[in-house]
Amino acid sequence: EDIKMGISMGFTGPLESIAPPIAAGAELAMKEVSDSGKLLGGDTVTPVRGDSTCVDAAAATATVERMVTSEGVKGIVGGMCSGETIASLTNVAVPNGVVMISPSATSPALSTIEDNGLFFRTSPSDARQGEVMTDIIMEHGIKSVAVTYTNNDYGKGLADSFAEAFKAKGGTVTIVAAHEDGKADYSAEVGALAAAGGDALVVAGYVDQGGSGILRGALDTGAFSTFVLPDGMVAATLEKNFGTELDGSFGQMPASEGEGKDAFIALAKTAGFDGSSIYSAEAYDAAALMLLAMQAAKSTDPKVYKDKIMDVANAPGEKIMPGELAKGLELLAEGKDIDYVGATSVELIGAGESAGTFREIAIKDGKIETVTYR
Amino acid sequence: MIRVENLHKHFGGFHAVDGASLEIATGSITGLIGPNGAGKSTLFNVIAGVHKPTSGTVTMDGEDITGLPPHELFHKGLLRTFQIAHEFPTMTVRENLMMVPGGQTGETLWNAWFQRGRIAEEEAALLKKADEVLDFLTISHLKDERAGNLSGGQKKLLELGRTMMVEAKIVFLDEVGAGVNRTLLNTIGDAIVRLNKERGYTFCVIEHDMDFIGRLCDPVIVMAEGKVLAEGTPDTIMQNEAVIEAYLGRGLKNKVKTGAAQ
Amino acid sequence: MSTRQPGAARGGKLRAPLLFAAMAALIAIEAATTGWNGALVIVNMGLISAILALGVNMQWGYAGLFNTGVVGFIALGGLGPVLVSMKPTPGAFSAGGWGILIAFAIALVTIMAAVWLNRHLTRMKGLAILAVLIAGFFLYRAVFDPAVAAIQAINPASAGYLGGLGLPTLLSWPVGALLAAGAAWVVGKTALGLRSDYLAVATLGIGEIIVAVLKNEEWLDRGVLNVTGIPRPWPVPYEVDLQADPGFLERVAAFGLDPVTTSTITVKLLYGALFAAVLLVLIWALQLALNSPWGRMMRAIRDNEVAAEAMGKNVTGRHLQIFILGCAVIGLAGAMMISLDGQMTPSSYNPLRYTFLIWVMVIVGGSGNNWGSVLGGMLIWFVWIKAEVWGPQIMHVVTATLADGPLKQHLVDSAPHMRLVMMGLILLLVLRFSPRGLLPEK
Amino acid sequence: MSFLDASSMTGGYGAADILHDCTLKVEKGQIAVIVGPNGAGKSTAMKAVFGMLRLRAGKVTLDGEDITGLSPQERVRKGMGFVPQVNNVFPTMSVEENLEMGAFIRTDDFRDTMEQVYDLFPILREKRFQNAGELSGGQRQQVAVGRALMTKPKLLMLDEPTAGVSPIVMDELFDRIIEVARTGISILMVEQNARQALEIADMGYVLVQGANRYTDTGAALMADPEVRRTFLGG
Amino acid sequence: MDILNALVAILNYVVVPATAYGAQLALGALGVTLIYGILRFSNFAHGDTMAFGTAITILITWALQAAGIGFGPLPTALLALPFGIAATALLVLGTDKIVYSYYRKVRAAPVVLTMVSVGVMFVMNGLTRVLIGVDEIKFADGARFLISAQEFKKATGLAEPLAIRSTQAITVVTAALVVAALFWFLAKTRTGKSMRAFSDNEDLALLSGINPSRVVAMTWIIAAALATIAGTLYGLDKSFKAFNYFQLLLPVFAAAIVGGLGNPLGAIAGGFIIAYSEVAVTYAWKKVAIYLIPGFQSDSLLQLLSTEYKFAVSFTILIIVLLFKPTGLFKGKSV
Ligand SMILES: Nc1ncnc2c1ncn2[C@@H]1O[C@H](COP(=O)(O)OP(=O)(O)OP(=O)(O)O)[C@@H](O)[C@H]1O
Ligand SMILES: Nc1ncnc2c1ncn2[C@@H]1O[C@H](COP(=O)(O)OP(=O)(O)OP(=O)(O)O)[C@@H](O)[C@H]1O
Ligand SMILES: CC(C)C[C@H](N)C(=O)O
Ligand SMILES: [Mg+2]
Ligand SMILES: [Mg+2]
Repeated sequence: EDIKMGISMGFTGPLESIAPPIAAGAELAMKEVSDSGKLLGGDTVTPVRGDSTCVDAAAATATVERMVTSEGVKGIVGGMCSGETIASLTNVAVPNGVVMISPSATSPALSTIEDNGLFFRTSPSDARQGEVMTDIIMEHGIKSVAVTYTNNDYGKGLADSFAEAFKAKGGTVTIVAAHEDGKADYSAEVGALAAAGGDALVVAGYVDQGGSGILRGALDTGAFSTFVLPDGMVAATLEKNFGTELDGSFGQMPASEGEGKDAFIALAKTAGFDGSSIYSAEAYDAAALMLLAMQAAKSTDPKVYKDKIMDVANAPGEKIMPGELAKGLELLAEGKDIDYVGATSVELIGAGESAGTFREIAIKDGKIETVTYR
Repeated sequence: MIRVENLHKHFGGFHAVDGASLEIATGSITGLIGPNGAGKSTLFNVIAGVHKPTSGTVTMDGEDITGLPPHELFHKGLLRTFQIAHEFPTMTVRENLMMVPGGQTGETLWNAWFQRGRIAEEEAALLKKADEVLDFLTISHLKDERAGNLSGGQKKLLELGRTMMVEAKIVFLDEVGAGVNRTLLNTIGDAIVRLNKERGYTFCVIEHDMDFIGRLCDPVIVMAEGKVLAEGTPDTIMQNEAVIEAYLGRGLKNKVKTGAAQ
Repeated sequence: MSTRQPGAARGGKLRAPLLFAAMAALIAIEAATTGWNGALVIVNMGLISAILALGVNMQWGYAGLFNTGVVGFIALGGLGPVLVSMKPTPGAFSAGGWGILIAFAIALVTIMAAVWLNRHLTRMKGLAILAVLIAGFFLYRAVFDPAVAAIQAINPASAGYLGGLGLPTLLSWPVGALLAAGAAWVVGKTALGLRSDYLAVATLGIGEIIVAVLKNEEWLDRGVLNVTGIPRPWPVPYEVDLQADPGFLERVAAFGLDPVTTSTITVKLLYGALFAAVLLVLIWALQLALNSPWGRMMRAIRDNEVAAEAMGKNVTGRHLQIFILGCAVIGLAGAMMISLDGQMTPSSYNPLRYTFLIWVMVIVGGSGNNWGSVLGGMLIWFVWIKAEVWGPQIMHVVTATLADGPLKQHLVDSAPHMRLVMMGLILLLVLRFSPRGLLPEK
Repeated sequence: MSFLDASSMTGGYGAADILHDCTLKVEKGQIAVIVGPNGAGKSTAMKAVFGMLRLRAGKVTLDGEDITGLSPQERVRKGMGFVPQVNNVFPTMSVEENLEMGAFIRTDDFRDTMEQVYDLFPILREKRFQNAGELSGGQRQQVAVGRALMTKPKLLMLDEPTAGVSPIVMDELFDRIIEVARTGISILMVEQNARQALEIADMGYVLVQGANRYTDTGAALMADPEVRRTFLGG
Repeated sequence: MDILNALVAILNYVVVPATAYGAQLALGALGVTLIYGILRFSNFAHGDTMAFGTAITILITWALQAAGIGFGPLPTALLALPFGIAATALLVLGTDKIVYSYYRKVRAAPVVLTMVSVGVMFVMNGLTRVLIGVDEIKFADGARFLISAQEFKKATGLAEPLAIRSTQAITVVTAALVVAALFWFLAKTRTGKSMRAFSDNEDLALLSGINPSRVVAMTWIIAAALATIAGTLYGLDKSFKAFNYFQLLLPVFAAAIVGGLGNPLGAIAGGFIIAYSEVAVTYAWKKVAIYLIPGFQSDSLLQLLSTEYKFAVSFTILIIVLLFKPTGLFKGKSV
């Protein structure tokens, strides 16, 4: 049998530049499984890409509807942005009983959504990251920060949860200012942030969107010299575009201890894409989880295998790394338990979202260096 | 009926109307002449509410109408035509006429939905009226033509036709004759006289055709450089040296054409 | 000079029925190839698009008003279901509701005071007005900000806003229309004096302002955090409820159908029926209006405002009327859209999708023609959705002949962008072969 | 052969023909005047001569050369100048720029010609820096004629040049037209001020419903009581 | 009281960035206004024309860099600019031939042309992305700063920094030159006047012997040059990202309109109005107040409106301007 799997990402639209590596991550896992020939006795997996546009709920719904009803996909890696994810989940996936695993939708609202057990995500809710970031900043001895966020549910959620946590620990937030992505100019935001002042600037944005514009402006005008960079800001482009200018800045991202991630990055490299790109690893894991769950449930029916996802993701069982999906499939076929670790040290908690280990990073000599994991 | 007092209209630094005072008596056919750029059309536009005056007042039957919007003036019985024809180009000639009467039942949405019987009756009457007007103007063969496709003169006729669709108190005609065939213009002149006599319309007519003015108008007001230069019967005006100097001229210098080919 | 009308007469009387039949055929092909679910999703949104296009056509086609703030009025209409059909957030109103109302009262009084000063002062007018405005602004912020903070503090992850009234969703549609109409009144009073492209950019700005407000006023609609779980209108059930309903399962089994598919199709059909009903009522009303003296008057105004004004038509008043009505229709569609999506995501309101695409529908359909707008709405929406599939397919066909290599790889990777190319090409083709639209105004 | 010979023109804007076998001729240095009721097709005939209308039949020659297939611009370069009845100025350009545009195809120094135009229409000199769109109706008409004179054409075509101009300017204009003709330029014009126009015309054409009804010298037409009554207003 | 520091703060965060941004918008608006003025429609594809021109310029810049050719302290992209302009001119001329010319022939209403330009926008949009991808690209080289923040602080000993990027300076200078050239061209040259004549009254232009296809071609070439210059300068100063150029369209149109469509001076004024209103109205005056008023202490940022509304603010200002000047500051055209 040929199993079709949907990949719903915003290939066009405001986040079009980060979509391809995410999709590539998912496809990498599918190809690996398919090539192994071990899924349910030799099933192949064919990815079906769909453009969710990231911002247009109606278009995303139509896309996912097409995947489900006409292509007959057995599961979907997606959506990419929280809003669009919620729309396609409630309007298509739940009514049709199809599993969706989002690698990147991080809105806290998704934690409590009514999903009939069909929705999972391999990224943590933004509620967690705020706390982690607070700790890291405090440890740097910084007590006063300015915050800017990308004006969407991700940025807003993260900024809010951070500001709350930071104040609770006795810090001062001088300003929380939104910025819109993809705008022509960020002088106004930089001006306001500079006027508010602070020892560091927290940029809860996207590195190839407004976030970079803010960094650029703040650096050039000399407004700030230390930056705190959460997940959306940490990517290879940062090194490329800013180099040593950011030395002394630091941040964190949902990511796990090296081994799995490194393995994934190496795999990605041979497959020809940048595995360190944001949410690419999460997408690999999302696809892997679904396929492994099918094996565990011995069924490609989403309504059946959805119950196995938590099982394969969490302990007990043998640990499975990226590139070892074949081994995982074999073990499952033998009826053994596995604990999928994957590229992001997957550990699903609550209603099926990543618990969220975070990698603390610092920028030294123009390079992003891992400080520790927490 | 219409009284204009010390009216000024400035465009930037230019005084198009510069302190004109005049009166149009009820029941008259008043002619308004003057050199190009004297401010005649501008005066019309101010009276008809298209332009706000810089200063001065306009009264109609004693009521101050300065600066009232054109549509309100229309409902007070003040109608006008435009020097450069202002037809409704995508509508048919007939529709151009039928849209004119005010207060049609079907002009409110509610009635358009729920008073269709009454609308049908009114429309039939309007249609008849429009066809009469078109007949009179000798363009009934064009009733279903798009007004934008009319010839220059036909547009001027349509312009005039619109004022004939309703009962008016006073009609301002801005060069209806320009571009209209002289034989037809005579007929139009007759009609103006008839409307004036039979229905008591007052007219104020801008025209450069002195035959037409002479035949129709009394009194004639002459404007120059934004002011009233002279006023009087056509005969006195045509003898007036100042008017001849500024406006009428003394005829062709080259009375006889002696072309190279002759 | 001459206004040529190419292609206007082509097809004659049969043109409209033929084109609608072709549209139906497209849908049927879609259904045959991808299933009824997919086709119905397109139809439902297509119906809403048709209503949106009707609203824009009223303004542009009837009166020549170039409104490019469509996105704002759609968004405002979408606020209807949020305010009407969501459950109220417990404690939110008592925490800050009054504060917000008082703040609005302050704003109103300030504006009225400024207007009064404007009318009655002669000396120092500017200064006095400025002083009043600034004082009013700070007073407003002083009352407004704490009230908002209080509301947003209530369970921010899932509430943090006032919530709605908990009333039936169907009621929210007219409310959405009213909200849009109210805003249109304010906009119309101020901006309708502007002509053509100047009005266009002014309304473009107003659209952006409305969306900015909806994005950032969390107490109202959770801003970028989105409102989800907006109830469906009567009589549309939830699929999961149907799938759990023994009566339904029995009936489905009797026909030998698959319960999941049947339930999803049922829901979509019900939505479709609701939307179609609204559309039909609108079309009826609009066609009657257009062919009445009212419509004639509107066309006259569109053709030549100066002359219409001289012929006793109150151009300003009529412009305001049609602007408000058009916006109300747009708002209605906006509300319907939200109750179809089940969620309000203010950041998704971008002008490309919600203003210009609608304009494309109107122009492609044929401006001034209501049926044209319906056709344009359905067709362009169909294309917008299908371009997502066709675009990459074309790229694959193109690249099939190429040898493997970096170029091919690059092109294959770029396949999604063909969606836009495809959309553009289709738009250009349609406009090329009927430059006055598929169903031109007579 | 006549300098301009437009013979048997048949054609119109859409399906129906406006012109039916209409013939117009002008000799070198002569003035030909077209009169007729409104909608007779006078302007249409002018446009046809100028190549702005596709003819189904007929042919236009200028100075013996067949120009039937040429575009309006090409005809301008062959020495034809045209003042349309409506929309005959550049409204947002100044009076002077309007005149300059008239001289667009000229490569020589056109300042004298411009001075001549200003002498002919003194009001234009006064308003030379004002936009033509802000002029009074009659002033615009003067700009329009001035623009055509700037071309220094061999054949000057005027569609109702005197519509809306004051008597004194009309006289000036006719005078000037005579002078122009004396320099060897041929003139074809449509006029509703037909009596004055026919007075100076060498040749008159009465068009009715797109066809030639009467063709004769200007004086002869003026003398024909039937023509006077039906077309010249008595 | 510390007037110098306050002044520098305003310069650094308001005046310098707003001036540079204003010049960028103005350059874009010039193109829009030109097309509107001559060809009489709002060209929605202008943003994507800018993107396309910039993409080509970037590709050539890379080639030049690979060949080791530089431009001293100036960005190499300026060397590549003429090629970018040429390629873009070819593209828009081709587009005109295939697409727009037909609608001129049938005398379609301006709004139809506008919608056609939306179609062109979609196509160009996709083309640019296929050509160069969707990623953010930085291609500025040469000297980055005229005055850098650190150097300024060191040199003056002030607490407040002042930075001026060389790209900012280049943009402002270019904008000034381009607008002067365009103004001169349209007002004084024969070709320029014939373009205006064509826009005023196409038929009469024909009767005056003006060659319409030449006018149209000229217009597109100039528009392509303007678009490429604007896009490249913007990309040099910020960075290149196909999507951003679409977003740029909105403020660019606003600038063209507020200045008065069809008027080059208006485009410049409009650009600065939009830029200054965006930056200044949402500026937090707290720091300035602290410098100016001794002992000033406040929790408030002294910000009129938060930055979320910066776009709304600039549009509000636009609407207010239009209410008093319905066809823009410089009496623009309206079709
Ligand atoms: N909008 C305007 N801006 C500037 N000047 C104007 C404007 N409108 C009219 N004028 C000037 O005002 C003067 C009077 O114009 P008006 O149209 O009233 O003349 P008129 O007496 O009707 O002439 P005509 O007989 O030629 O129609 C003219 O010199 C004209 O140039
Ligand atoms: N663009 C057009 N499209 C269709 N029909 C037209 C068009 N222009 C003119 N016509 C028709 O052609 C006929 C002749 O028009 P034309 O303009 O040649 O008349 P004319 O003799 O110049 O009249 P006038 O003295 O009124 O200017 C008229 O009946 C008119 O309705
Ligand atoms: C792709 C991601 C940046 C999306 C983001 N985390 C969201 O929830 O919307
Ligand atoms: Mg006049
Ligand atoms: Mg004519």
